[in-house]
Amino acid sequence: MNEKILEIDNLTVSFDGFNALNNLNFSMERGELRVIIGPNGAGKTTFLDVITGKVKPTVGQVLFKGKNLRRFREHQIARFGIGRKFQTPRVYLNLTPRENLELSCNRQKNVFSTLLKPQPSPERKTVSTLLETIGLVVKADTPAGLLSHGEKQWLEIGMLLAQSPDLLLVDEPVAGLTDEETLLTGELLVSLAESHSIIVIEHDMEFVRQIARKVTVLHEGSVLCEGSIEEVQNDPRVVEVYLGTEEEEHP
Amino acid sequence: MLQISGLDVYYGESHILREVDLSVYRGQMVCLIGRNGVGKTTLLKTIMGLLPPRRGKIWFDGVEIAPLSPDRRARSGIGYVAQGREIIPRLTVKENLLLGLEARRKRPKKMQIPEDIFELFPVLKTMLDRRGGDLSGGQQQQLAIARALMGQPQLLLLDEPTEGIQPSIVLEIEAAVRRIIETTGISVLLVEQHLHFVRQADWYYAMQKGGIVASGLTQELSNEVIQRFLAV
Amino acid sequence: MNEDISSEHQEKATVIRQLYRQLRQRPRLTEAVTVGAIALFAIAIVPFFLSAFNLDLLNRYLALAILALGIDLIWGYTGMLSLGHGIFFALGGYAIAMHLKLQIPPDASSQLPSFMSLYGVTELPAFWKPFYSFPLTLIAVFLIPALLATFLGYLVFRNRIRGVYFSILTQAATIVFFNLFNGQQKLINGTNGLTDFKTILGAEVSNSNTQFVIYTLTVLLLVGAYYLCRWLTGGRFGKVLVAIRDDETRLRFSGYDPTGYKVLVFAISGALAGIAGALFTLRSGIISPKAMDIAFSIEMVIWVAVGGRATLIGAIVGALLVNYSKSWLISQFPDIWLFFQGGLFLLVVLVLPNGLIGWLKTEGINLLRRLVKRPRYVTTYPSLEEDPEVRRERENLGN
Amino acid sequence: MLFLDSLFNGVSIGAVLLIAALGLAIVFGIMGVINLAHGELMMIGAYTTYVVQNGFKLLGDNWFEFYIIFAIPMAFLVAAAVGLMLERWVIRYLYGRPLETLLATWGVSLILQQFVRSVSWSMFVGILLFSLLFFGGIWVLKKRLDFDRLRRPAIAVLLPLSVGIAIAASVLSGNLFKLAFTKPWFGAQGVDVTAPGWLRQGLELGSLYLPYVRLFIIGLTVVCVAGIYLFLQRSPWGLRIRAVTQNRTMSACLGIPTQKVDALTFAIGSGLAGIAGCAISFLGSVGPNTGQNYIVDAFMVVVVGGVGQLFGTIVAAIAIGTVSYLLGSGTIAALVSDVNFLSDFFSFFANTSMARVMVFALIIAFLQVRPAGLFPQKGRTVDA
Amino acid sequence: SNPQDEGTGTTGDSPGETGSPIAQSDGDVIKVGILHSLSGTMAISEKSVVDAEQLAIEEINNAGGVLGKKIQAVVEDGASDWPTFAEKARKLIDQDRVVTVFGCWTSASRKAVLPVFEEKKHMLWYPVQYEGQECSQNIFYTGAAPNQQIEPAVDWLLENKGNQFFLIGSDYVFPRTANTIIKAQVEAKGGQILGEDYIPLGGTEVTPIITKIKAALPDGGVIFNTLNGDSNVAFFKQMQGAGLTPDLYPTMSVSIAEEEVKAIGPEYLQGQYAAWNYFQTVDTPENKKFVEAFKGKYGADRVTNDPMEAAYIMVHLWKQAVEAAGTADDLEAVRKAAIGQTFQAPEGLVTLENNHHISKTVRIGEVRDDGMFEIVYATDSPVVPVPWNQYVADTKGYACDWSDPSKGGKYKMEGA
Ligand SMILES: Nc1ncnc2c1ncn2[C@@H]1O[C@H](COP(=O)(O)OP(=O)(O)OP(=O)(O)O)[C@@H](O)[C@H]1O
Ligand SMILES: Nc1ncnc2c1ncn2[C@@H]1O[C@H](COP(=O)(O)OP(=O)(O)OP(=O)(O)O)[C@@H](O)[C@H]1O
Ligand SMILES: NC(N)=O
Ligand SMILES: [Mg+2]
Ligand SMILES: [Mg+2]
Repeated sequence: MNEKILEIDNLTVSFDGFNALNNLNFSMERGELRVIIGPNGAGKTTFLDVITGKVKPTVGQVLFKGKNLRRFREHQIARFGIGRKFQTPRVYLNLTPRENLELSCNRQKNVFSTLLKPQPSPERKTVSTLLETIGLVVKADTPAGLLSHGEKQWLEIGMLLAQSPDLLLVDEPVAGLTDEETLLTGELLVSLAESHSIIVIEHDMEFVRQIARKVTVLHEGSVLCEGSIEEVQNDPRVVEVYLGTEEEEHP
Repeated sequence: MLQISGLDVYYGESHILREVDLSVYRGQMVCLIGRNGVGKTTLLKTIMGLLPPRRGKIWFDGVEIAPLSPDRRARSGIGYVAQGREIIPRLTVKENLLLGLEARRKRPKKMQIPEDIFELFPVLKTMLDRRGGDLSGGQQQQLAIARALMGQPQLLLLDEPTEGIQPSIVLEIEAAVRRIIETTGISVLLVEQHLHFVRQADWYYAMQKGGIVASGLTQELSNEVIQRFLAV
Repeated sequence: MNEDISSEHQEKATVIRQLYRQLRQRPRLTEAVTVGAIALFAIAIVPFFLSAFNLDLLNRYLALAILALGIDLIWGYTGMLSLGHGIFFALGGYAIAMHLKLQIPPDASSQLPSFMSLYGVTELPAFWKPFYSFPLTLIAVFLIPALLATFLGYLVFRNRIRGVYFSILTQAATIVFFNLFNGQQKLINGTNGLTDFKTILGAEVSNSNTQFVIYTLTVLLLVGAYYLCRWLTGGRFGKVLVAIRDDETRLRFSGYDPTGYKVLVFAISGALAGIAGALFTLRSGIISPKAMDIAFSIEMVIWVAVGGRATLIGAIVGALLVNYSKSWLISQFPDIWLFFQGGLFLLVVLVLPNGLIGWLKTEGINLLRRLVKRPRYVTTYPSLEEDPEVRRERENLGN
Repeated sequence: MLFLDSLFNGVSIGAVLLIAALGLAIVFGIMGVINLAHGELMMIGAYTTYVVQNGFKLLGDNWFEFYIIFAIPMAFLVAAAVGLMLERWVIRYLYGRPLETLLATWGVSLILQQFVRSVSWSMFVGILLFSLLFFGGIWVLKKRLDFDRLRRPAIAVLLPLSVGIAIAASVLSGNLFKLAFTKPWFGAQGVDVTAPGWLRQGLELGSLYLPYVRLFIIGLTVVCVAGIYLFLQRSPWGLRIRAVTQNRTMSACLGIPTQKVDALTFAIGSGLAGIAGCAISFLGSVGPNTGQNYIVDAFMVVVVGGVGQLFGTIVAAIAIGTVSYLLGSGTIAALVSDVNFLSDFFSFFANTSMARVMVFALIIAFLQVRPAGLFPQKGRTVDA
Repeated sequence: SNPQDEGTGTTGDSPGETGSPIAQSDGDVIKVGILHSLSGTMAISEKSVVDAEQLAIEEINNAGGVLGKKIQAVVEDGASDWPTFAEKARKLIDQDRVVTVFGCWTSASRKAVLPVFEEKKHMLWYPVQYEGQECSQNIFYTGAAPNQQIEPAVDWLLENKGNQFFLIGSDYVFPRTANTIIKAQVEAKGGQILGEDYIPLGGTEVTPIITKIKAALPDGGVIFNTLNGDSNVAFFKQMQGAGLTPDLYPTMSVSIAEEEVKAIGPEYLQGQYAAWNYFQTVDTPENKKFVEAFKGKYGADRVTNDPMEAAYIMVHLWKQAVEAAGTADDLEAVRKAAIGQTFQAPEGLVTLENNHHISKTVRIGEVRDDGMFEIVYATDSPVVPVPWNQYVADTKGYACDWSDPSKGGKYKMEGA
C-alpha cells in the first residue's frame, strides 16, 4: 500500500490576521527524506507546529497516514508516530541524558503501564547504544542541565531516535554544531532515512547538500518550489530570497 | 581593548574555564573556536559579568571591570549577542530595539531607531509591532544583533551570531560586521562555527576543554587545522 | 605509551563499575534495614522514654510526616505547589471523626451525635450513615480525598493550568471549603468541628493502650507511605514526574499525556493527606474547619522546604523538625513566636534553598571534609589533566 | 433601579478588589513574584493612615477633614519603603523562582503581623541599634579591599554582638522608662480609622443611596489604574520594567540597571498596596490581621483577569464583585423566586460565605472555557 | 467568703487512679495556666483578657499570694487555632502541671479543650459570654449565659425599640446558637424576625447584607448583632455610609464592648446599643479601683470591658476557692469550695452558682461620643444564670447542678 505518509491540503495558519502559512500544499511519501529550506520567517517552524498539534490550522487539514490530525492533542499525535526535535534544544534539565533517553524510549506511555511495567531490557540496551551514538557516555549520569548547547542538541536528536517514530521532524539539527559533528549528524540522518520518513529543516547549505534528495523551499507561508538540490540551488527565485550571492572575496 | 589573564571559572563545583589568557585589540576581530561544550559561551558570559570568576583579571579599556555589574559593563561599551538569542519575548520588536539604546553613554533625547539598522536587517522594519517572542528563530537572531548595534558598543561579543540564519543574511551579517569594524573601529570577539565567517577574523584562539590551547593569525591557519580544532 | 594509559584506564573502569554495581544493589538492603530498625526503635523503645505528652506530640507529627511525603510527591518531584492539602487532611479527619461521633452508647438520650440535637436536627443526615461502618470509614479516609483530588485535578490539569495558577486556585479552594464546612452548623457542627470522641471499636479513645495502638499504626503507615513514594519516584514513573516539572509541554511531544500523571499523583498525595488527617484527629481529639486554614496548608509546604524537597527523608525530617520547633517556640515565646516562625521560613528559603538534606548532600559534605582537613570536593571535566586526548592535543600543537 | 443599584454595588465591591489586586497584579503579573505579604503591606498602609489621622486630630477639626489627602501619599510611601526593604533583603535572591517567593513572603507576612502587634519604643530602640551596629559595621568594613575574605568572620562577630547589644539596650530602656517604652504602639487590639465627616455620608439620587466612601474608593481606584497604565506603557521606566522582568540577564547585558528597576517595580507594587490599605481602612477594621482578609480574593482577581493584563484585572475585579454581590445579597434568588427549585438553589447561596463558594465554582467553570484567564497572553512564547 | 465544704481530704492522693488529679505546686509558687490566642484573628480580643488576668494575679501576689504562695502564670498561645488550644491545654496540664487554667474566648476553642479537661478531670475558667447549652463539671463560666445578656436585651428591645428584627452574625457557633434563641424568644413574645444573615469570621464586605437589611426593613427596625471581631468594624462603618442611622435602625450588639468601640471609632457607633454585665462606666468603688489599676499597669489610653472584667473576677474567685479548700492541688476540693463563693466585683456582687456559672447584673449601654457607654438599663439585682436555654425546645426543662451528685450537668427539672 503506497499511501502518502503526510499530506497537507490548502493549509493556512494565521495569527491575529498575519498568515504564517498561506495556502500550503505539501505531500510526502513513506520513507522519504525531505529537506525544507526557506528564509527566516517563511513558516517552517510553524509548519512543524501544525503537524505536531501545537498550533491548530485556521483553514485546511493535515493528513498523517490518511488520518486527519485536527481533532487530536499533541501527545496523541506523538503516539501515532510523529517525533520532533525543537529548534532550540529542549531536554529535561533535571534528568540525566540516560533518563532523558529512557523516557523517550518507553513504548507504552500511559500512566499505569509506566508505573507498573518494568523497563524491558531491549530498551535498556537501546539506550546505552544511543548514548554511544550521541557521544554522551561520559556525561550519561550528570544532569542534562549541565550540558553545553551542542551536547543538548545531540541529546535531543538521541531522544528522537529513542522514540523511533515513523515520521521524524527535525528543526535545525546542526545549528551550533561543529562541522565535524554536522557531518556525523548528516550521516546519522541518512542512515535513518532507510527506515523512517524524515523532514529536516536547515539553513546550513553544506549540510543540506550532504543529505538532501528532494528539497522544498518555503517562502512567505507557501511552497516556492520543490525539486532536487541542484534544481533548487539554481532557481533564481531561491537565490534571490534565500541564498543570496556572494559578492565578498573568497579566501 | 580587552585583556584577560589567568581566568578560572567554576559552575558550582565544576571547573569550566582554566587559566584563560586572551586579548582583543582595538579595531580587531578575534575569533574563538572550539568544539561544543569547551566553554566558549562561558568565557563570553564571564566577560559580560554574568558569571563570577574565581581567579583572574579582566581589563576593558585599561580598567579592571571585575567589580562592575553586567549593566555597568554594558554601559561602559560592551555589547553582547547571546547564544540562544535572548529576545525579550513580550515586548514588541520596536521596544526590543529601543532597549538597545540603554547601553549608550549619552542617551539620545528622542527614542528613535536609526535607519542603517533597517538597511542591515530589512525584515525588522516590517515587523516593528510584532512581539519579539513571536518572531521566527532567524528573525530573532537578527533582532538580537540589531539590538546590540543600537548601543554603539566599543567591543562586541558575538556568540554564534549566524546560528539559524538563512545563507543570504549570513553573508550580509559577515559583511556588515566587517564594515562596522572598518568604519567605527570597534573590536569584535566572535564565537563561530561557520568556517567562512571564522576566516574573516584577524586573530584566532582555539579552546579545548576549558583552556586556550592555541592562538595565532587566522591567515596562517589552514582549513584543515581549523577543522581539527573543531573536530578533534 | 598511549596503550598503557588506556589499558590502565580500562582496568580502573572495570573496578569502578563493579563497585558501582555492588553499591547499587546494596543501598536497597541497607535502606530497608535502616528503615526497619528505626521503625522498631520508634515502636518498641521510644514510648518508654517519652512522657505521655511528648509521645502524643511525636505521634501527631509522625502523622504530619505522612502528609509531608504527599506534598513532597507533588511539589518536590512534580513541581506542583498545592495549597489545598488542608482540604484533604480535613476530609480524612472528618471521615474518622464522623465514625467516632456515631459511637453513641445505646442508653444515651439521643441516638444522634451530641451537637445535632442542640440545633434541632431530629434525623441523622444520609451522608452520615455510611460512617457507622468502620471498614467503610477506613476506606473513606483516603478515598474521599483521593476522589476530590481527582475531580479538581482533572478540571484544572486538563486545561493546562499549572505553576502558580494551580497554587492560587488550590488556595482559593481551601478558603471555599473552609466556608462550606464552617457554615454547616447542623450537619457537621460548623466552626466547632467534631470533638469529644469517646470510643473506637469499643475501646476508649483516650485510653493509653488505644493511643499506643494508634501510635504504632502511625509509624507503620509512615513506613508504608515512605515505600509507596519510594516506589513511585524511583522508577520510570518518577522520571516522568521530574520531566513534568522540567518541561511539561515538551513531554507531550514525546507522546506522554501529563494530565493523567498529574491527576494520579495529586490523588495519591491527597489520599496520604487524608490518612494523615485521620491519624492526627485520633490523637488530637478534634477536627474542625481550621484545618482548612490557609496558614496550615502553607506550613505543610514549608516542612518539605525545610527538610529538602525531592528527598523523601527530607519531607519527614522537615515535618518533625518544623512542628517541634513551632510547638517549642509557642511555649517559650507565646507573645512573639511568630517572629521566629517567620524568620525560620525566610532563612530556609534564602539560606538553605535545597533544605537541610539538600544542604547536607552538597555543602555539608564539604564542611565535613574541611573539618577533617581534606580538600573541598571539586569536580572538573572528567579528569582533564590525565585525559589522553588533551595530552595528545597539546603535544601535537606544541603549545 | 434594581439594575443601577446592583451595578453600583457590584462596582463598589469590585473597586475594592481591584485596588487590592492592583499592586499584586504588578508584582505578580510583571515580576513573577507571589507576594503573600501583600496583605500586610496593605495593613501597613492602613496603620499609616491611622497615624496620620491621629496627627491631624491634634491639629484640630478643620485639619482633620482633609487628612486623607495627606494620608494617601504617606501610605504609598511607607508601604513602598517597606517593599523596598523586602526587595533588597529577600525577594532579590528569589527572582525566577515564584514558588519560593511565595514561601518567603509568607514568612515576611508573619513577621509583619507580629511586628505591628508588638512594636514599642523599646523594641524600636533595639531594632535601630541593631541596624546601626550591624549594617553600619558591614558598611565600614566594605570600604576595606579584602572585604570578600573578611565577610564570613565579620558577620560571625558582628551579628551576635549587635544582637546582644540591641537586646540589652531594648530591655534596659524598657526597665528605665517603664510603660512609656514597653507599651506597644498599636497593640494586638486593632486601631480605629475614622473617615472625615464628609466621607461618612452618602449621596442620595432618587431611591439610590451612594455612600461617599464607596464613590471615593472607586475614584481612587480609577486614578491608580490610570497612573499605572501610563507609567508602564508610556514611560521609559515602564519599558525597562517590562524588559527586566521578562529576561533579567539579557536586560542587564543591554545596560539596564536591573537592580534599580527591580527595586522600583516592587516598591511601586508595594506602594499601591499601601494605598489600597488606606482605602480599606475606611471600610473595615485596621488590625494585625487586616491584610489576610483580602489576599486570596486579590489573587483570584489576578488569575481570572489573566496574568500581566491590566485590563483583564479590571474586568475580572468588577465581574467578581458584581457576581458576589448579586449572589450574596439574594438579588438573584429574588429574581427567580417564581421558579421553585432555582429559588431554593440560589437562596442556599444567598449569603456571603456561600456566595464565595459559588463564585469559586463559577471561576473553575470559567477556567474550563478560558484556562488562561479572561485575556490570555498570546503568542508562541506563552506555552513554549 | 464562706467555705461550705471542708471535706478536703476526701479523695486519695495518687494521681490518675482515684479520678481526682492532684496537681503539683512545688515550693513556694503555685502554677496556673493562661491559654488564650495571642496571635491570629482572635488575638484582637483575647490579648486584653490576658492583660486582665495578669493584673489580677499581680494584685493577689502583691497581697501575699494564695495560701502564702505566689501565683506563677504559664502563658500559652492558642494561636486562634482550636487543635492548638487542645494541645496546649494538654501541655499545661501534663507538662507544666498547673493547678488550673484560665482561658479561651471563642466557644469553638472551649469545645476543643473541653474533652481534655474532662479526661484529665482538670479545671478551666472561662471568661466570655457565650451561647449556653453546656455545663461541664470541669469548667467555671464567668461570662454571661444567654439569659444574662441576650434574653434581657431582646426583652428591652421589644419594649423600647419595636418588634421587627433583623439578625446578623458571624458565621460560627455562638451567633448561630444565639440567633436560634433569639428567634424562639422573639416569636414567643409576638415580635417578627424579618431576616437573618451571616458573614464569615473576619469578612469585611458587608454590602450584600446592607442591601438585605434595606430590603427587609425598608422603614427601619431593630438589628440584633452577634458579629464578632473585625466584621463589626466593617459593618458599622458601612452601615453609616449607607445611611442606616441609629434612630431608624437601632442596633443591639452583644460582642461589642469598650475595646471594640475604640477600634471601630465612636463616630460610627454613637447611639447604638450593647448589652453586657459590665461597662467601664459602672459606678462602683470596686470598678474605680479596677479601672485605675488597669490603666496604671497598661497605660492611660487602655479601656476595660466585660470579658476582661469577667477574667479578672475569675482569678479572684479561684483564689477564694483555693483558700476555702485550703489546697490548690486537690482540684475536687477546690471545685467543691468554689460553689457559693461570692465576690464584690467591679460589676457588683457576683456569686458562683452550683451550675458553675455566676449570677450577674445585666446592663444595656448606649455608645457615647467618648467611646464609653451610657448605661440605659440595669437589673436591680444579679440575674441567676440558666445554662440550658428555656426557649429552645430541646433543652427546655433542663438544668444543671454540680453540688448534687444525683443531678449533675443536665437533669430534668421538676415540674417541667
Ligand atoms: N504565535 C505567533 N503570533 C504571531 N506571529 C507568529 C506566531 N508564530 C509565528 N509567527 C510568525 O510567523 C512567521 C513564521 O515563523 P516560523 O517560526 O515558522 O519561521 P521559520 O521558517 O521557522 O523561520 P526560521 O528559519 O527563522 O526559524 C514569522 O514571521 C513569525 O513572526
Ligand atoms: N549552568 C551550568 N552549570 C554547570 N555546568 C555548565 C553550566 N552551563 C554549562 N556548563 C558546562 O560548561 C561547559 C562549557 O559550556 P559552554 O556553554 O561554555 O560551551 P560552549 O563552548 O559554548 O559550547 P557550544 O558550542 O555547544 O555552545 C559544558 O561542558 C557544560 O556542560
Ligand atoms: N463565646 C463567644 N463569644 O464565642
Ligand atoms: Mg524556525
Ligand atoms: Mg556556546
